[in-house]
Amino acid sequence: MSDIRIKVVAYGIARDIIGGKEMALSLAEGISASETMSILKKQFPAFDQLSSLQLAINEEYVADSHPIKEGDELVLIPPVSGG
Amino acid sequence: MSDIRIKVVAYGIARDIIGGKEMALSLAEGISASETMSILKKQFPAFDQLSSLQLAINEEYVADSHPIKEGDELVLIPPVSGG
Amino acid sequence: MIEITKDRIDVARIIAAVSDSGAGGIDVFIGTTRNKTQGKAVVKLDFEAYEPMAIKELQKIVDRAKSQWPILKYAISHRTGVVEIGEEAVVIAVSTAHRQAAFESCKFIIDELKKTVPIWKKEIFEDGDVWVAAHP
Amino acid sequence: MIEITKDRIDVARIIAAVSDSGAGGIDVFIGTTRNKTQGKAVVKLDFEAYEPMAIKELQKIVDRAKSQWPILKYAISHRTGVVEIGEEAVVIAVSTAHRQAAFESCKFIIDELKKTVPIWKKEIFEDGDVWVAAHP
Repeated sequence: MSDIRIKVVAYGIARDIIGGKEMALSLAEGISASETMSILKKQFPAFDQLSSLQLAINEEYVADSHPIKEGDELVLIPPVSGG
Repeated sequence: MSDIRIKVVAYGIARDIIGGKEMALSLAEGISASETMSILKKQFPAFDQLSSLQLAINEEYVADSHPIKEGDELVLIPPVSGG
Repeated sequence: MIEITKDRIDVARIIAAVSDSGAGGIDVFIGTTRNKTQGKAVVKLDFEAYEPMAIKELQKIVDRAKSQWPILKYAISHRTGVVEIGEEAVVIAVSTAHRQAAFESCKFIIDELKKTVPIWKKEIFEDGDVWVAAHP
Repeated sequence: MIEITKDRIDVARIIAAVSDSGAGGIDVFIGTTRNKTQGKAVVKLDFEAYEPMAIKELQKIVDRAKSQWPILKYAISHRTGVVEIGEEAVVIAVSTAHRQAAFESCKFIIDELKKTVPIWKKEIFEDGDVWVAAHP
């Protein structure tokens, strides 16, 4: 199975946790959003301590089952606190 | 029984009904607010068509039984519509 | 702060009056003059107040609000005289530590104002005028 | 009108944006920076937004509000970057023909904003800082 390469973009505390605004990630083809999240949580255990962590692609929240594709820009959305 | 003299002050539509801002009124001593109201309604039947008509003395709403005294300034409060 | 004024209300001034370093939320209600009522075109409004009593009644409403919500600061300005379409007839601002209390107390104040405060609104049409809510 | 801005929010401009000759009521919510949180002194706040998505999510909230209440005009401005104590972090204004809808829709917008819009607030204390609501 070939690999896909995506970009992970982080905001708020997620940026502090990955130690930067962006990182590149190599994933197995056909992987879902939630599976990708598991990989990120293994690499950065601090994510497990957050109240929530959602993923967005193309400026929209994505469901757990959403398939990740080559070139996707995956945005990590830690608990929001605007207002 | 001696008479008392009071001043009646009118706002809003009540002013239109009595045809002026103020009028003098002679009343029997010991008369109540509601009895005074009845006299005013007899003199100005248009008051009976209002949704409500309250009385105030010394910048406070008064109860029906409130005794009217010599020199009182009785303010006619038609339905309020501020805001 | 409670005032009745013949001048146009400066909303920024009313908001500044409730500014507080402990405030997390400010709710501001602005009652403006609508261009129609029940489908009929309104040219302008004319407000009349029994001023000293109106101030007293507004203070009573504020006191009741303060007993129900932790209000930091409040400001109420009601205009009298002619108010043109789109202009402010009343501005109410409340600051609180948390927003829910700001919304609820501001709404309470305008709701009660309309019930008890001796202020009267006359709607002026092209062909006459009417004292609002006077008749059933 | 929906905007995310690094500049101080001019509340009068936001209110002017919802002015409407058919409006009977305007409700304005101003979220301000409190000087303390859970008893601890806050020096300032620092807001970060994922801007294009924040605008999209705000638009979705407005669309939901419009399906529930007859909104004439709305304006939402959220600030990013450092916000000093007492300054506005967010201003929301809604104009409607009748006041009840203005209160309810304005409250709905700020309540939903806090749930779904990708904006993050960092509270800065004398001895450190914390991302608000990040941890349980």
